[in-house]
Amino acid sequence: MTLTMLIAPFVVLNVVIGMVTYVTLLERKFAARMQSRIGPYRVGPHGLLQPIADALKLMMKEDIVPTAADRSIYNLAPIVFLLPCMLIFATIPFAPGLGVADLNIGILFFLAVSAMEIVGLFMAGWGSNNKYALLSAMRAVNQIISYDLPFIFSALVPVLLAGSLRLSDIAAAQGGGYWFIFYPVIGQLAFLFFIISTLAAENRVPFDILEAESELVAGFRVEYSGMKFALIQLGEYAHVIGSSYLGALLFLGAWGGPGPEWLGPIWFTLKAVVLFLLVTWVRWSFVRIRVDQILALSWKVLMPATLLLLVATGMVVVWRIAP
Amino acid sequence: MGLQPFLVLSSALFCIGLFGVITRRNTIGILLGIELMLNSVNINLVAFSRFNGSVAGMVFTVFTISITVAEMALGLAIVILLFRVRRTAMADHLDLLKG
Amino acid sequence: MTGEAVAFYALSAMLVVSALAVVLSKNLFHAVLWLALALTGTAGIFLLLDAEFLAAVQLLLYAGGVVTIVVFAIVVTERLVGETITQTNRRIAGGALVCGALLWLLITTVLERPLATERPIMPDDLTKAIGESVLTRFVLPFELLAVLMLAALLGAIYFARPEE
Amino acid sequence: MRTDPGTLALVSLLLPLASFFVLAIVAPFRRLGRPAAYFSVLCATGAFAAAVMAWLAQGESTIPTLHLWEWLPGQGKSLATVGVLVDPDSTVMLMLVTLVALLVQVYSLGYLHEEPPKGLGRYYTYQSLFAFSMMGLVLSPNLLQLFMCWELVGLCSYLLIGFWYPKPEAARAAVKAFWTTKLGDVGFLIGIVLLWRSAGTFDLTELHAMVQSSTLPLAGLSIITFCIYLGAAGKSAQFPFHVWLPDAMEGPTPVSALIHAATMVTAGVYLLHRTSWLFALTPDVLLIVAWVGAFTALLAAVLACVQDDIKRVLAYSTVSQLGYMMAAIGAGFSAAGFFHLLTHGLFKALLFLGAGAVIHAVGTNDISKMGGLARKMPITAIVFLIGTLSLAGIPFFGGYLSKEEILGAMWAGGLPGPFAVLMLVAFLTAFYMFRVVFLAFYGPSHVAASHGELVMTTPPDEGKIVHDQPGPHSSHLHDPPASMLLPLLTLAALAMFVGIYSTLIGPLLPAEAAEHAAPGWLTPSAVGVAVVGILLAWLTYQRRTINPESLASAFGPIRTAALAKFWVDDAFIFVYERVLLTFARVVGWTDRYIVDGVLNMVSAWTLTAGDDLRTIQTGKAQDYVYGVAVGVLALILWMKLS
Repeated sequence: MTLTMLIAPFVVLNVVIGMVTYVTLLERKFAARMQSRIGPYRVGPHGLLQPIADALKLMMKEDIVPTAADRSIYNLAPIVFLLPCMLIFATIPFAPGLGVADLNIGILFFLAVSAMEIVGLFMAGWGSNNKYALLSAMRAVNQIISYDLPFIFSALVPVLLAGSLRLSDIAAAQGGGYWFIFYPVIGQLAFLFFIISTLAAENRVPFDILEAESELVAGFRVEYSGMKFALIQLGEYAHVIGSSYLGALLFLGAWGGPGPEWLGPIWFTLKAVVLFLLVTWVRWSFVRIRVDQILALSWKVLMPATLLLLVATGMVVVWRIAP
Repeated sequence: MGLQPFLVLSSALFCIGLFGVITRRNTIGILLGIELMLNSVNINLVAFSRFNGSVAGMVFTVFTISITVAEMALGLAIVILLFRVRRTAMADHLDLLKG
Repeated sequence: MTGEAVAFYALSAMLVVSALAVVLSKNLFHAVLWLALALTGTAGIFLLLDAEFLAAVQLLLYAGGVVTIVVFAIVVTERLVGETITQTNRRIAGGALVCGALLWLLITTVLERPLATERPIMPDDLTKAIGESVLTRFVLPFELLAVLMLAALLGAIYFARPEE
Repeated sequence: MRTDPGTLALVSLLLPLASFFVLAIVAPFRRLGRPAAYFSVLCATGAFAAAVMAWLAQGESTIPTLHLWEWLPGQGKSLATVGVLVDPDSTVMLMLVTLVALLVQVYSLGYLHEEPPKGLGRYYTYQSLFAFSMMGLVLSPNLLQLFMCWELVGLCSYLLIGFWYPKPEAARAAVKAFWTTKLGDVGFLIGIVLLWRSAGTFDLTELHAMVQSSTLPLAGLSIITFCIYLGAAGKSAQFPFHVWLPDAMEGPTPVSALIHAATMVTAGVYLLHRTSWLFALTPDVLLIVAWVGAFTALLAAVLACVQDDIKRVLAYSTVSQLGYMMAAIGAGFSAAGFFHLLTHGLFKALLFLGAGAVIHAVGTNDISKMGGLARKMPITAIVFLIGTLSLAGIPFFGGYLSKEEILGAMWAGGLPGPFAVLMLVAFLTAFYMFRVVFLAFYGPSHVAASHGELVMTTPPDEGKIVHDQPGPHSSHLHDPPASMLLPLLTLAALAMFVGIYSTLIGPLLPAEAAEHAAPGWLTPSAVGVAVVGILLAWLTYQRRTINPESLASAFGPIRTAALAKFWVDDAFIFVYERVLLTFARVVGWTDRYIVDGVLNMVSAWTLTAGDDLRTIQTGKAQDYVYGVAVGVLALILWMKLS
């Protein structure tokens, strides 16, 4: 066990937490611009210290536990929820050789760990002993299961094209500007499906039925406050950022870009942020859709479509190799 | 680390799972016990596969996991159906097969 | 003790504790969560056995899939009953005796055998090896598995369909 | 043309099969009747043409052609094959079968013209199936396929005898024929299986090769050949299995001509001829064959002398001639028997068809109710006479040379006993056949006087035909229509041709060239015996110089015995009623009170025990798992301790 093995996770964890805090600010600013507002402006120059103020406020708030709650579960839930959201960063290489663990099953690890997020989510919903929270958790589980398969299938398209499950191999396969999103037809379709299922897996608009304010108040985290609420928020945003990184890696050539090599991580982050903004744009532009529509979209459209796409990709790969 | 610790661990898990299957009153509890037992079998398979240098055990683990998921879905569907029909999840009450 | 051994014993302790909790916990929901922990621990054991792919599959299918299904079942049945399901055990002494004896027998059997201690060298990319043998040597079981999955799917749908 | 004879034979074989399938499956077509009949006739024509071409293609060559398909795959080599084996014998036999089948089918068009369309369709379906089965039997390259076809022809025989199944006699005769032949078939099956056990093959060619290289184990071979002979005896109506054949005359007359004269009944002879190299290894069985054959010939000839039913006379004469053939085979000259089979097939079919024409016109089988028909039906009378002369073995007629050959074979085979018997039979044959001729075709007519009462009192012998027809009247008597006449004339011409050819030039088939030197006195004496028989019949029934009654009383006891069919049927009935039924009663009692009693006791105990034990079954899955766990524990403990 070398020292770097301990240092790398520490660094990544802190960078991610820092990023996530500032991503919230980015979203608020972006949303404000879309609505012709200015957004946070008071704390610090151009409101740049706003996230820190938010964090401090949440930390100092009173921690309330409902009387009827299943206490142990209620208390554990935010951590169990946050853990997989942070773990997904473990396998992402930010530049050649720069990452916590470049597993040979990287993408599978990513998918498996992000699937575990449901457990924490459900714990939160159940532990609160609140009807809204439980309903919300149920909806979340429902939706995440439904969109897991299209998510995996669309992510498998770059895997097939690159011929490896290792994320750095996938990134390397797109070297020289041949990003998989430019791959005729297949690349664009896979990217579209990937974005849609990412939205659903992150429970973002238009798939945010689990925290639909008009129906369920604030969803599964309705009973949480203070630091626990902050942890859940942190997890959610970390998940979004992680997915954005994954999308950038799978389809947008990861660290590839003009300029010297040390610019790589910057390019990668820039692409991820662009994806994040895309998601945010969707969030503030679209309306929520019904539960049955969400399920129908997954099982009746995305599932067959991604499956066909996967088969087509397989044929392309075989055909490409065969002659 | 040899093969032995893994086998001991899997035996322990197996017996605990068996205990659950025998003693639980609730049908879902029984299913959980079965899960544990299958899990210990998987550990066994992978351990033997690793220490024999053959990939077959791992392949069968993949099969086991998939079959378990299928079996679980079916088992739970049956439990839910039993619930609808007999209004109970207690295994003691489910004795239609009584001789 | 090497780091691997430390990891193994830690995982084993966690596994045994969580497994016991699965079968002894009074609260069914807690039992399910303990099961999730046990399954995750098993994934860790797989990692120790160099089977990264299986670890990932274990997490993805078991911890994700199975736990989800179980949670569903609890919620659905609970709503039907209208009260929290408490979970009790019976025949504890007999069960413990039988299982304990079985465990003792198994462990003594395992310990008295000379078993492999060295790991033979296996292909670098086990995932690839598994994938290749699934589609060559084990292709028939694999296909049968697909049929089984379909049958299970249909069966589950049939059983759980709404009452007419 | 030099086409492969095997392919041609296969075509010939498959045409009737196609016809059968079409008629059997396409029910609406079958129910049309006539079109179905024409289709079947067409297929039979094709089959005959193919058979002739196969014979021509085979020519002088004695090299067999084999077409085999694997049927039952076995270890190493296939257990059983199906296919065709084409050699000179099978092509000639094939030609005979297809020819008679074709002529009979044409003949039936006229004979069964009163039959409703549905029945006609059914009749031709059976006919097609029979043609296929018989050809399959003839061409079969191994004993297994032969046995299957053997059973198939038995089935067809059953179906066709019982064609007018509403008639109780017909249904009874059908069942009798079926069971009697089945008795022999069981022996046949046992023989085949035993042979397979000792030789390891069903294939005739391989068996022949084994016999030639003396690799076939001789131990137990006598039992095998005897068992096979049993099958042949059943089919070929040898004593004591001959009882079914006269009764089988309840079927339509064309069926009798085809199945019970020319083809199926000769299958036994054919089988023995095919396997003559096998029988040659077991002279003791051959001796049995010869003696039984001669005895059957005598018995049937005596029986034929006292019959008044024209078809029964012919049937007994068939039995008698089959005895001839068998005797020749028993003497070790199977080729002579086979030759007689061929010629007999021709003229016996001719006789039956002629008899059918008479019956068709007169409406009765009884010769005492005929007489003077020669003037009304001249052509029928002539062809019938040709057939009779052939059967009697008069030179220039069909059966002359073949009969001589058999007698010569008996002499050369060193069997003076059977030889003497057969000489006697030759005399009797000429006598009873000419008795029929003189009573039916010459002398005073009894037709007109008897016909009214006939219709009123006696049940119609030929089913619907008599019912539907206006009572036969002497003024209505005339030669049959063209469709019936044509086969008659064809057969008559062939019988004449064979007779003249063989008398002047020698045996028709090169394979039948005399294998033995007959003593010079044989031919004159055989012909002389026949002529004496004819003379006796003439004096008795035509000139009436000898009173038939006094002739009868001279042979009183024999006549009485013959009228009672020598009590063979009674013996069968006795065996059935006394021995079998008594045995069955004993077995039934044992079964009911001892076997069942023990079983009832055991089952009662089981029930009680089940009632007591079922409390163990709680119906709870967990309890079972608990039991399994304890069981596993016990098992591991046991394994550890032992």
